[in-house]
Amino acid sequence: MQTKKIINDGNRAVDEMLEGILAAHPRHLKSVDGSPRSIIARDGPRQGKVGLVIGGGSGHEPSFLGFVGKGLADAAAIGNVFASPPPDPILECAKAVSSGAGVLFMYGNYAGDVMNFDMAAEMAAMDDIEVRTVLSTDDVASAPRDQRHKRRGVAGNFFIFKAAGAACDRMLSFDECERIAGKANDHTFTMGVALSPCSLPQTRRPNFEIEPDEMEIGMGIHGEPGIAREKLKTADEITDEMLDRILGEMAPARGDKVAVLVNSLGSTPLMELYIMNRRVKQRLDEIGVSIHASWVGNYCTSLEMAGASITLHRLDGELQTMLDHPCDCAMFRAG
Amino acid sequence: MQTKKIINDGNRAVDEMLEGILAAHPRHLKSVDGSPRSIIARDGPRQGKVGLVIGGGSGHEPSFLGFVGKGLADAAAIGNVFASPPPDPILECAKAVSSGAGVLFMYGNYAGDVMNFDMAAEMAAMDDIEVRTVLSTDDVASAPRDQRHKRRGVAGNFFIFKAAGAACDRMLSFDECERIAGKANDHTFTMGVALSPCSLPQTRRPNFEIEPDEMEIGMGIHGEPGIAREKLKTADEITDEMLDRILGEMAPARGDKVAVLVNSLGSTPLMELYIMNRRVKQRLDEIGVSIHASWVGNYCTSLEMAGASITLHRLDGELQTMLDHPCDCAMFRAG
Amino acid sequence: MTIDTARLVAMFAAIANAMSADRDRLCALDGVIGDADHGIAMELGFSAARDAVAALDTAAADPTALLNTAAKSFLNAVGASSGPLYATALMRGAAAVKGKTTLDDAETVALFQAMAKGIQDRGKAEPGEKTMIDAWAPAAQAAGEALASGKGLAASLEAAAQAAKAGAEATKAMIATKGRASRLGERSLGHMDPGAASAVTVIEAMRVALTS
Amino acid sequence: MTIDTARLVAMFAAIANAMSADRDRLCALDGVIGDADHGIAMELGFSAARDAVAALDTAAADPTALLNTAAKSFLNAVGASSGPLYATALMRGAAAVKGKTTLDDAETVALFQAMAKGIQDRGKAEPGEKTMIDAWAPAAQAAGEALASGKGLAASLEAAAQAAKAGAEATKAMIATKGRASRLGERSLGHMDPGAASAVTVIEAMRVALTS
Ligand SMILES: Nc1ncnc2c1ncn2[C@@H]1O[C@H](COP(=O)(O)OP(=O)(O)O)[C@@H](O)[C@H]1O
Ligand SMILES: Nc1ncnc2c1ncn2[C@@H]1O[C@H](COP(=O)(O)OP(=O)(O)O)[C@@H](O)[C@H]1O
Ligand SMILES: [Mg+2]
Ligand SMILES: [Mg+2]
Ligand SMILES: [Mg+2]
Ligand SMILES: [Mg+2]
Repeated sequence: MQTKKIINDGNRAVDEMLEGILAAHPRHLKSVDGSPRSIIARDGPRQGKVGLVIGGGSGHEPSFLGFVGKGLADAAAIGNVFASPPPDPILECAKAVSSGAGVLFMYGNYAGDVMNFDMAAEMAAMDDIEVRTVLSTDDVASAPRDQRHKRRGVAGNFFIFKAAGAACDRMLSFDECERIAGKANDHTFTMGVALSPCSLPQTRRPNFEIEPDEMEIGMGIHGEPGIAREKLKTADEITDEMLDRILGEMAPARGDKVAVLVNSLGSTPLMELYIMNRRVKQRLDEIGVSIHASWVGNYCTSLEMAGASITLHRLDGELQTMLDHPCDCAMFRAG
Repeated sequence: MQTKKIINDGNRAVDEMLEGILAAHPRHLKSVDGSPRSIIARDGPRQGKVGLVIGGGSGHEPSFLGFVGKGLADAAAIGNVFASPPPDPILECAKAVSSGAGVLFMYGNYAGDVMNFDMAAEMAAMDDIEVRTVLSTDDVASAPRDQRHKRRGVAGNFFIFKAAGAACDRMLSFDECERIAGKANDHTFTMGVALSPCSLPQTRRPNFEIEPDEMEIGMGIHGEPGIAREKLKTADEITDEMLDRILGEMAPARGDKVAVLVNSLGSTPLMELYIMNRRVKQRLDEIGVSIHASWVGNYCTSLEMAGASITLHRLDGELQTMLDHPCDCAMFRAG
Repeated sequence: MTIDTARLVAMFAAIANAMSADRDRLCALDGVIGDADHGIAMELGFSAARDAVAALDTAAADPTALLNTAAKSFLNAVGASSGPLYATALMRGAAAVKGKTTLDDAETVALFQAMAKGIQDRGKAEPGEKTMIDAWAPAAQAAGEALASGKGLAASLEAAAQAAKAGAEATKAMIATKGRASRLGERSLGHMDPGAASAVTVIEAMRVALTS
Repeated sequence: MTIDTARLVAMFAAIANAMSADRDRLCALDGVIGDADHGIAMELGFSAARDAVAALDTAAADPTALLNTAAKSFLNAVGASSGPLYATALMRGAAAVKGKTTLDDAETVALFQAMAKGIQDRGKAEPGEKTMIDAWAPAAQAAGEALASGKGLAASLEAAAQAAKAGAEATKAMIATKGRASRLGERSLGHMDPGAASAVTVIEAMRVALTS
């Protein structure tokens, strides 16, 4: 039996979704002429500003194109479900937002994305567009600490893109934008847990198996296996398990400030996320770390997967300024 | 086997959620001293302004307390999962936001809510707070057209509360606020479809049975049975079925303007909602109805239920002004 | 047989127990025609009432005070439909025994009838609308008739319990016109109303606690 | 045996067919150690390539143009990891047969080897890292050795297909260090790499289409 979805045709799902997105957000978004998978901000890209192009596979909505708009990303290149976009739509995004000040490519660190974005960057160079790339590698569960560069980028993208988008919007130099983007990544730590699978629109079969009393700690946002299968625990235990790893790496000092993101992988409802957030607050209070701002909800999903992730973004003065910088995107507003 | 949830204790889920909400949104929300289920806006309630108290059961997050904030509701009284709050927290909300100009109670039309809010209104009268009530009855599926007053209030609350909140924030008179609230309700039509059940945190059992290839048209946001069980259809067919009923009642003329809400009941992801929204746009284009604004996402959920609803809110000049009026809430910003 | 406050405290413990045992069945019944939470509401409400009355000084509290305490704690723990309905039932029961320190058979039946009346006043449901009234109303009537015909409390409550059971059974053949299930129309046919089902359990627990 | 553009068009049709048939197995393999979409990517990519080359004027297009068309359409339909890898394979194949209008046995084997080299250059994977290279590299080597030892195209591609199969089997005993599965460490042991599995299907479809 196929999984239930409200779709027409699995192979058309991404393009039909994009049509629906443009229909809903005409004031924020448009596609590049002739390149429907290249979505750009109506407001934002402008002379002298470093262009910010983000992107990745579909199925993570509101990532990535929900974060396209003034003050955040200038464009997003959209791939098939869980698949990097090919170089062409990425290149079209770069062209559309390039104004000579350089273009930043930012995306999660996945082999497929790296290959496609790198190809696009080479093609952009031929068009005299200077591209630099900052990969997000916030998923603590995906490689040991000394191999941070091998880690996946997951929900922490939210803070990393936000910082970079603010730097670009504040008309900082290409070097500065790149530096701040990299720093934002270094300051961002995410751990996830998955409870039940999603299914791809084309196959409509669960993308992994999991027992009714199990959870998978550290599972990736495409259902990639994580660190460990365990029996489902309580919200506090799960949150602690995730925070222990995050805090172990982030090693905050008393008096440090963080921003918090408690993110649903899809079908885990706000009630559960806020119960987790309660525990996050308790734990941070205990160690004297203050919360500058929190986001709780669907920010980087895996279709209808059940599960959640916690991200801490350690702030200094500069990153706080970037976080507080206003942005007005299709599916997200802040500042 | 129990359903999977990230919770600690089913009986504590609502209170722990509220703790997590206050931890996440301290700039927007606080609870009334001694009444943790009465959540009020930090900014908004003020001298001479009609107070707006909304509320209902938990499990619909971000409804209701996500819509508490400047420009929208002044307070929300929070019940157990799928259960009206009792009179006490409602009364505490009324007291906290009352400034002599009157207090509007707005909530969905359910027997339990009506009894509890009415009791609270009687108690408020004893404290010399004048309360008037406007019920939302937007669920087209829940009673025939000639018995509109018997219908349930569902996701359309979003537009109805938004209009009333704007009227209050614009310091209109009690009469005007009440009139606009009622008019907003009259102009709002919702239909839902459910694909799979949710489960209550206390029982952790599916709250209804449905075959793997079935959907229920018109199911309520608490899993109340709807109009018909049918085989799951395509997104376009489902959307058409819902729109046919909505448009049949709303009977828009060519040139009319509407606002659109495509709402997830919980686990139906944005991809599917936007595919539905694409069809909504096509259908409205066909009949020459223009879309003033669209919202697509989780606005009125049923925990982790799969399914979606479509709401059309017919605008005239006044309702458009109310819709465009800025609001800044814990989980929602606009304008 | 005389009912004192200690007996009423025990009665609330017995109802709370019965509700816990019955919770999942009631949720399942509510799942078919409502929102699947009725068992939770009833368990929560009567547990809260049990705890609140257990915390009273039974020497100082009279039945009226005890029943009002139960009403208030039930209501605040539950909300929902059951909250106002049972809270009103208990407040009306409290009013009906005002001034008494212990209750004789007639007073106990009066309390019972006042409860049914309270539910009806609050919910405005008529018999036949597929609500808890379809259990409570015949139960109250049966208890009154039994007492009037000279029966004692045990037999009167026995009659009430029987009538409640028959009334709940009868809801299967009714189309709901009040409460959440009222939007189902004919689809509500064939299913027992959860509120009527829980009423049977409440009344039976009262009967046992008050007469054993 | 001489391969002309019509034969290459037929080859893409055959691979696309084979990918559709194999899609769900490949997704399931990818579900175990990756993101469950490999079959979709391969089906999409080769369907797009099939359609693009079928739309060419085969009289006017030479093998290089045809393979470049296939590469571009595969890439644009897919993205992901498979897109750049197979697109590069096809572009390198195109470059390897530049200027030819038909391909003899040696040229066809050169094309095949260029494809493997393209995948390796693009993905930078070494044999033993549990990727499609573990099927493609031994296949390319086996084809080259067979041809060098005087075998014809059929026998050379037969050797390639055998080697691919053995190579894919061998990935079960490998720990992934490239691609999505590389974060699993030891948990990737025991499972066949989906990209290696699909390579077997691609190569077998090529063999049949080019030699029957
Ligand atoms: N107006 C009413 N009068 C009497 N009983 C009612 C009325 N409305 C609902 N009920 C009873 O309440 C029961 C449902 O209670 P419960 O599930 O606790 O509340 P809710 O419907 O708010 O979830 C119904 O089965 C019915 O017996
Ligand atoms: N660097 C690489 N070199 C060669 N093959 C690779 C590399 N990275 C991944 N692969 C292959 O790609 C396959 C996965 O492809 P696919 O599922 O289509 O892409 P994605 O991982 O982006 O979802 C893997 O099984 C592996 O064989
Ligand atoms: Mg993929
Ligand atoms: Mg309820
Ligand atoms: Mg109920
Ligand atoms: Mg894959």
